Amino acid sequence: MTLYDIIFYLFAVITIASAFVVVTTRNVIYSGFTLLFTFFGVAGIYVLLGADFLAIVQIMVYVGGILILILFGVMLTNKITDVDIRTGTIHLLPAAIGVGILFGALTSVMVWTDWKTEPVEIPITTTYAIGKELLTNYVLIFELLGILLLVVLIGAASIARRDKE
Amino acid sequence: MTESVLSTLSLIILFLPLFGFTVVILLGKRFPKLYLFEVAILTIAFILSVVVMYSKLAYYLNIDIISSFNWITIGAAPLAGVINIELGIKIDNVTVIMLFVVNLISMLVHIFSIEYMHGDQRYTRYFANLGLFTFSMLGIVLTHNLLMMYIFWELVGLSSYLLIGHWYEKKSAADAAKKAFIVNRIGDIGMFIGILILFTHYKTFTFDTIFAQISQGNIPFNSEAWLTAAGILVFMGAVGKSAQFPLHVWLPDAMEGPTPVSALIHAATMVAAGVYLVTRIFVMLTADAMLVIAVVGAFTSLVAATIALTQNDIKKVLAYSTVSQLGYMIMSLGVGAYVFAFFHLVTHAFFKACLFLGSGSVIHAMHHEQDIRNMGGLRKKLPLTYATFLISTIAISGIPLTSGFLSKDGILAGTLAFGKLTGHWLIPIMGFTVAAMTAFYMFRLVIMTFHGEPRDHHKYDHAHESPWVMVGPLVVLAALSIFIWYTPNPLSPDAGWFMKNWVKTPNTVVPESSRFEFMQSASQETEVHGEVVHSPLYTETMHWAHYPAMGMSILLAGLGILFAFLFYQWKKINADNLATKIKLLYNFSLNKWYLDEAYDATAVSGTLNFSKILSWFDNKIVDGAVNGSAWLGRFISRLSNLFDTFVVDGLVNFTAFFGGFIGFAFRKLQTGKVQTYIVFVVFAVIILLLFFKPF
Amino acid sequence: MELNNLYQSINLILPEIVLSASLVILVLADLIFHKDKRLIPYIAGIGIAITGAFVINQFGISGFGFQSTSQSIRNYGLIAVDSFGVFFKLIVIASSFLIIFFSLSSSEISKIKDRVGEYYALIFGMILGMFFMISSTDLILIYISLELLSLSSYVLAGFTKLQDRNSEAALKYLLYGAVSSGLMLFGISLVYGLTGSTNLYVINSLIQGPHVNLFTLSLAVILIFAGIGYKISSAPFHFWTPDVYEGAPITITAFLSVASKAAGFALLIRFIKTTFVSYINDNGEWTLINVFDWQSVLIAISILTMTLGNFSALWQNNLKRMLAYSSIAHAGYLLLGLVVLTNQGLLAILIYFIVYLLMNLGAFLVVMLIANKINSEDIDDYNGIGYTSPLLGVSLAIFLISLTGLPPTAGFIGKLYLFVALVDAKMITVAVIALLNSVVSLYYYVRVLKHMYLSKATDSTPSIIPSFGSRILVLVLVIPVLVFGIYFGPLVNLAKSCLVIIGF
Amino acid sequence: MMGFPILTLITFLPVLGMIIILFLKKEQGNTIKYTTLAITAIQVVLAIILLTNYNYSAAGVYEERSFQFIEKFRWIEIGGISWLGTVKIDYFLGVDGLSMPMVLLTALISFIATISSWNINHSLKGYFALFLLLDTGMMGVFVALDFFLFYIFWELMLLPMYFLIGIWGGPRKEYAAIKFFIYTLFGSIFILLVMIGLYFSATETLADGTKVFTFNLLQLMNSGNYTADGILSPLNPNNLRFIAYLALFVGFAIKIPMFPFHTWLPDAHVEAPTPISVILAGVLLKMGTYGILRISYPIFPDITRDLMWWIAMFGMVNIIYGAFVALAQKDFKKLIAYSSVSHMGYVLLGMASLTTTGVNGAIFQMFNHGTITAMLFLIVGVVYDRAHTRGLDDFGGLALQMPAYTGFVTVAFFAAIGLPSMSGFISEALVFVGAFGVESIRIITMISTLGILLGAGYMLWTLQRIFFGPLNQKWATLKDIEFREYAMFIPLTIIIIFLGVYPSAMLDIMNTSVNTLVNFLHNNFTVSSISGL
Amino acid sequence: MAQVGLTHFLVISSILFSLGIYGIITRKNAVMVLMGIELILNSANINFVAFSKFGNLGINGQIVALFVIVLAAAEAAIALAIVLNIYKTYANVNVDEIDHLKD
Repeated sequence: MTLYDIIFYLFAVITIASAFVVVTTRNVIYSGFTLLFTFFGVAGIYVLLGADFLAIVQIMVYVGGILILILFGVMLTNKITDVDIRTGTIHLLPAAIGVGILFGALTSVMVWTDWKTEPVEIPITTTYAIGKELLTNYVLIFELLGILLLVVLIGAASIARRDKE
Repeated sequence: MTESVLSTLSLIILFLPLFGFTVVILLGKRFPKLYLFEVAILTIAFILSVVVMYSKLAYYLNIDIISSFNWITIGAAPLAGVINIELGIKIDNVTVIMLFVVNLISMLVHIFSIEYMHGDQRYTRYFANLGLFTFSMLGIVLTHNLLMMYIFWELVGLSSYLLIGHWYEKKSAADAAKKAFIVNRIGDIGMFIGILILFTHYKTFTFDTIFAQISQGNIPFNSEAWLTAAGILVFMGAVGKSAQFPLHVWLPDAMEGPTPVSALIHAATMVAAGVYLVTRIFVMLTADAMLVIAVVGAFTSLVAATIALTQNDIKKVLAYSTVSQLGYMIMSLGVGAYVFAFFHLVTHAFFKACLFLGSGSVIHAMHHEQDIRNMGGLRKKLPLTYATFLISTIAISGIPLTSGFLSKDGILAGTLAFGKLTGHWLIPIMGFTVAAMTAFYMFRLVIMTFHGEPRDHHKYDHAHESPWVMVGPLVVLAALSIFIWYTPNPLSPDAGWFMKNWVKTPNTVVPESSRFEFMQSASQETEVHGEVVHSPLYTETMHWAHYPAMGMSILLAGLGILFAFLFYQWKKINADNLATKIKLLYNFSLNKWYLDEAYDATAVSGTLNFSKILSWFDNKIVDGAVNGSAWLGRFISRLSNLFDTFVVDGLVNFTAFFGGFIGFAFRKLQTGKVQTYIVFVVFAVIILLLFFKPF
Repeated sequence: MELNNLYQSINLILPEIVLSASLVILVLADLIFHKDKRLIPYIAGIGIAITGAFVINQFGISGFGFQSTSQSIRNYGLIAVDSFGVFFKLIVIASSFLIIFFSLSSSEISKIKDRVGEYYALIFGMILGMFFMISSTDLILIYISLELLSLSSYVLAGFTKLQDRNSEAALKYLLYGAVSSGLMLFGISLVYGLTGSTNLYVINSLIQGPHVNLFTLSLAVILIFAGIGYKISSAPFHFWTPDVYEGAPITITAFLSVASKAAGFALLIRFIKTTFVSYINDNGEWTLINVFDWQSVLIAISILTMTLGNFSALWQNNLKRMLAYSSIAHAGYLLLGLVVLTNQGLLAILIYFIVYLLMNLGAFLVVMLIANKINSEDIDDYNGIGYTSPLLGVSLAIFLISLTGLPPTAGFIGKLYLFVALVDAKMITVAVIALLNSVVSLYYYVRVLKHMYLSKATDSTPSIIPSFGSRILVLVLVIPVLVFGIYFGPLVNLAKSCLVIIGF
Repeated sequence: MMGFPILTLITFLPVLGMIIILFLKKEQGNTIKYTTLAITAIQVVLAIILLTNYNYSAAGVYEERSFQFIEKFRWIEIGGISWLGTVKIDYFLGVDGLSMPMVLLTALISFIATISSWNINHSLKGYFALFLLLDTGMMGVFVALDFFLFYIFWELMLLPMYFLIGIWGGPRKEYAAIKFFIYTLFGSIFILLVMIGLYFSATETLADGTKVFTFNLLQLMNSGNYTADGILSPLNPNNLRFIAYLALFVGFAIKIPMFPFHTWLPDAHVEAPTPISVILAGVLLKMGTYGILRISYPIFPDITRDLMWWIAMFGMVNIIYGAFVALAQKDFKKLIAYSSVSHMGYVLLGMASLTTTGVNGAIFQMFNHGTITAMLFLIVGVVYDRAHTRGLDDFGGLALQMPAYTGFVTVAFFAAIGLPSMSGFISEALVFVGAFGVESIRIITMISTLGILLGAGYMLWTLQRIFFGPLNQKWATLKDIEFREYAMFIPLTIIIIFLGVYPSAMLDIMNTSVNTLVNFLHNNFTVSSISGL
Repeated sequence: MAQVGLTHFLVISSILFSLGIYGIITRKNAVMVLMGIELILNSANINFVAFSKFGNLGINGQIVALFVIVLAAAEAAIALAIVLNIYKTYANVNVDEIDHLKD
């Protein structure tokens, strides 16, 4: 039981537990905030996997961006006045069954497959490599994402903005 | 006059009436007087036929004149050989005599009708149809092949249909016409199949070719059974046309037509066509076939006679007597007395026509009263009609010095001989019984109509003798019922030219094994062509049978007449009491053996019901099976109003029904809740994963 | 990676570059002429025209772009340019071009003319996404381009915000799409784990190797297929289609039903062909690698799709919705061409797409023109409309008949080639099922005719005289439908020349 | 004459007319009518020209050179690539003894139907446009010698028919129309499948010696052209020829209509307007039997030989069944419709015999049934126009009111009964003669003769119920037929009687071809490995 | 428990994935559905990174994850916009009540 393992399990527990809360709690605000922990957990896992840069991005984009966005969503789509914002649930049974089976399938796959593994060597830092890759092999995708963001910008704006009538 | 001229003339005779028909039917509306044209045409035709008959009998007595042409050329057909369909005419003695008879009677009827039908609202149409009939009848007479026979066979059917239904606004008339046609069709189908058998085997319709083939032992499908079948089947045509039991039921109803029509078609000519047909195929009849024919004929004549005993409608009586006489002729063909059958055909044509026209004259005088119970004493009012009527009655009753006596006597002798030769004694017995009955009911008719006291004075007072256009024909026909035209010797026809020279029993062509031994075939022919060629055995049996037959027939006829007088003239026996005594029998006879009822109950309604069932089947099951069946649709629709709108929507149809069902199922999936869809997606993934595991 | 490599790669994506450029131009133009935006559509049109020119220019060229050089095995690029791709790009271009004109005559779009710039910009976003879907040979790029397409279309589905149903459509489309792409992404990750690569060609060469965990692979493949299947709206991933099609503005519906379906098919075909086909013999029959039984999966799915589409369509009273289902059914027919796994089938698909482009857009166009006037797509409002507005009536009739697949319309030719392919592959039963399906489809198509012609026109029946432009537009679509029905040589020849999928 | 594309002309003339009509105004009702009349009249003239130039001794059937008025040129040509040979589809028209009578019939019936369309009262433009389109479809089916072309024409008729029934039809027109449409489409998909199957089974050798798959019917009839492994090739030991034959047969049988696929017919007939019923009964039904003779028979002689007994059987069922059902009808038009079912049975029976007489009879019967039934439907139309009812029991005594009309009715009815001296008799007789000649179906033939009796039954009963008996006063005001109706009846009457008296006029046209066909049927495709039944 | 290896990470990701699906299906509130989607994306990301590490595939996995994060952000933006729009129209964001488009 090395330190590595302990940290791993720690993050694992955080991630899963919080994620569980996210999808089960009836209060939207709660789940919104618990999602924060999930993201943190995932970021931690990234670190364990030696993807430091990615972990940072995860925290910045998810926590700093998406989560805020979501919370805004929550706020904007509810009366601020009412204290706790509850939401109902549907399809519990089919969800339980379907997800159960799916989970079973996935885990078995994950466990029984002999994945393509090789002796691991962890690079010191990934930032440089990532930057290089982004601008050479993945330059096309990189640019495309730029355009995508532009389109999304336009789209989101034009949908969300209040029409002047 | 050459043969070609002769055949040309016959063709002219054949087509003259058609020409008349066409002209009158097309222009009749515009020129009402055209009926005279029609009459003129017939007169010409008659004169020509006399000429033809004379020249044929005088110059070509023993030569058959045949002229024919290719109608349909199919040529060398695969697997079938050369097939060409010929039409053509054959003129032999029988033909010319028939030509004469038909034209004569037709002409007389035309003339008679001028007065009788006067004032009818479809006067010209009537004459046109008469012309059409004459044409068809002549066609039957002249044809030299089965196909043409069948064609004209149907055409006479048509014209008889039109003429019976002349007064179609009378439902009974329309019904009678329909009945006549359909009942005849039944017979025709048999005839048609018979023809098919012959054609399939011989690839020709021509009589002589077929007979020649048979005589060389080439019989249909090499089985005598088929030959017999062919004979009987073709004979079925005759059963229909000549109103033989069990298809005779149409003839009495046919009396709904105008009386002259009954005289021409349903007494003298068309109904005799059946007999004529059998004479044509006589030579290919096997023993079994002949026996069948004889029995049918005999039985028919018996049935008809028994019915005739009690009928009270003057025309019905005559109708049944016609049936009975036709039965005689058929019977006599069956027993091989070919010549006498034909002879009787001719004589009967004359006196029966006379009787019908006479009855027509009576009805005319009595203002369309037909029930003899309302007549009586008319002989003072209608002396000429009475005289002619009486002569014909004597003739039909078979009293010496009449033509009827000669022919009937011959037929009876033939049956007797047949009985002796083959042991079928029942046939002569029936024959003689009928002879007695005939005499009885005919005289009953005469007495009730002309003798005694008038029963309906009102009508009686207005009755008066018909004008000459009507009486003239009667006289002619009555005259022709005297023996002198046929033979010098009033007791035996054999001496007469008619039998001695003109008409001969043709040689049978049936193989030895399947014919009566008394029938002679060409191979055994001893004397030159044109002599009577019965085997010696048969000839001597006929001689043996001649006098007994004569005696008995005279005796029985006398008895019949005597009883008639006892019953109705002198009232020694009360008919009604007797009737009540034997009520069962009486009603049986009065109601025509309940045959019509029986047919209605079985065949007719059976067919109709079956058709109803089938049509139900068609709507509900066949259509239904494809249609998802209306009732099922409605049933479902009760389950769900969804289907209701569905049915109303006019998509009652299996595909749509089924499709609607599936669609309905699919629709349930489309809930509009996106999360439900996602559930489906998840399950879809799982299912795909489970079902399409890699190999 | 060397510059010349990059340079020639750039050559290969000129059309895409033009698209992006015109996208930006549109945005700018939108800002510049914010007073009156009548010019915008024409700018868009020109942009598309130029793109089209560049695409046509790519005919015959074939090659990979953006090869990575970092590792030895990855000498295949992110994108492949080949005549197959060019064909589908042309389909997309053509439909986009038509859509622009649709939008010009659509009353819905005219109501939002102040946002028209964004509208076209988003459409360009879609086109760009489609282009990359068509040409990409790398799962990552595939995923991203798919997302680009989806994100733009989510917005466009709810763009007009005129009726409630717009927003609803947008939401449903979004959630459904997000989940599907999520599944796809997960599948991709699994493939990545199995093979260590995301490049189709590499994957192909790797899965031919001995030890591949088939169960895992098929799970991954199915997850990926969920993503693609949702794009081509094939059962059982079609559920969004009717709702979104009904809810979205009709121009977008038309666009989705043709262009994004085309892109999806291009993607599916390329994915299957490059990833799972080991070799192709002279008769053009494909041999699958023995890892995943595509054939039976596709048979099942295509039959399910067409049956479901047709039978559900029997019920629809809203024409847009009916056409949605019919487009599902057509997806089923198109899949038949893939089922046989032969070049013949591929050919059939290409031909069918040309035809489908014409007739489906045509149908939508007419529906739109009618909706402009009576603003309803309810079939009962079509009663007797055939009499009051003959041109639209007749052309709609022709389009529907063509969709049914009866001669002498182009639709028949499309179906004919599909069935030819099936029979040639000895799949008689499938062919029979498909044919019976087309009989069923006759119902709901003819039902429209019934309402248009068999029920009498009343006074309330509007008589619609479309603008001159619209009439031209209708004719532009009708005439080829008829001509190709009688004389389809060029059609087939074009398709024939576009069969080359780079690789094997 | 050969140089001149007369067949194209006669086929596409109506389309021309349609275009003209489309350019006319709605208001110009009469112009439209007269245009149509002119077009159809020209068609008749062209048909007569065809006849006058027709060579009676040329067989046709399976050899191209003995077809007449051939027009053949490449229609679709798709350059080949290795795995998919060149696709070549010809525009290939021609007539022989099998199609010539049908061409004449089509021209004639279209003309008559146009006359009877005179009192169509609403949306004339559409009506006549569709009518002409239909005309083209029908004509095309009979002159096409390329399966693909044939199929196009075959399907081309569906839509106009749907509208003509659906728009101008009776109360339940929509149901009838869709039913007709669905049924026929259902049938034709099978034809389509077999067409494709055949395409892949046989090749045609081009001038340059290359072999290409072909839709050319005549090439498909040559057993030498079949590839070794084609699914419908007799050389292929496990071929599907048997199933294909059944499929094809069903496809055609629906059009005939053969029991049990006949249920669309009564509905369609009852609801369709008179001229359309005339076309339907006069021409469309013939396409089924024509298709069988032209395609099923010579392409699948082996199966045909195996199945002839069954075809005869179905023929018999049609005859008897149709007649019985007709007997029970209460609706005049329905009765006539079912009588058609019965009469088409004779055609089937005759074809099944595979003898010259039988097949001659069948084709001749097709023609005669065309004319006679057309006349019958016209008759129904006349009385319906006047009385607005078709219930057999609503009438009575019409003969008194409308004598001339009754005259024609009598002719038509007796023609339908098969009275000698009318054309119907000859064909039925030939059918029976032919069928009876074949041992195996002799019994069937005998039973079938019942049809003659039943026919007489329902026809005469109808005649009596409608025309005889006392006049139903309700109809005391009906007018007798006027000039236009004479114009429809007289030509038909003349033809019916003329052909009854001089059948060779028609039989000689088909005789050579039929002989060839029968020969062909008995001697070809002997290698087939079908076990039969 | 064994030495922490690839499988452990994968199991986590699969759990996240399942939870995400569960959330998407069961939560009525649109925003929470979106959270579910984010979970799925995260789980995929974990896969990529894990595979790239243990498969020694360099850093491609990380880059892909990077892209995915960006996409997630974009998607969230659009999603929120649409959800807001829905809220404007229906005054609530309960996905299951927005079912007016259906058969």
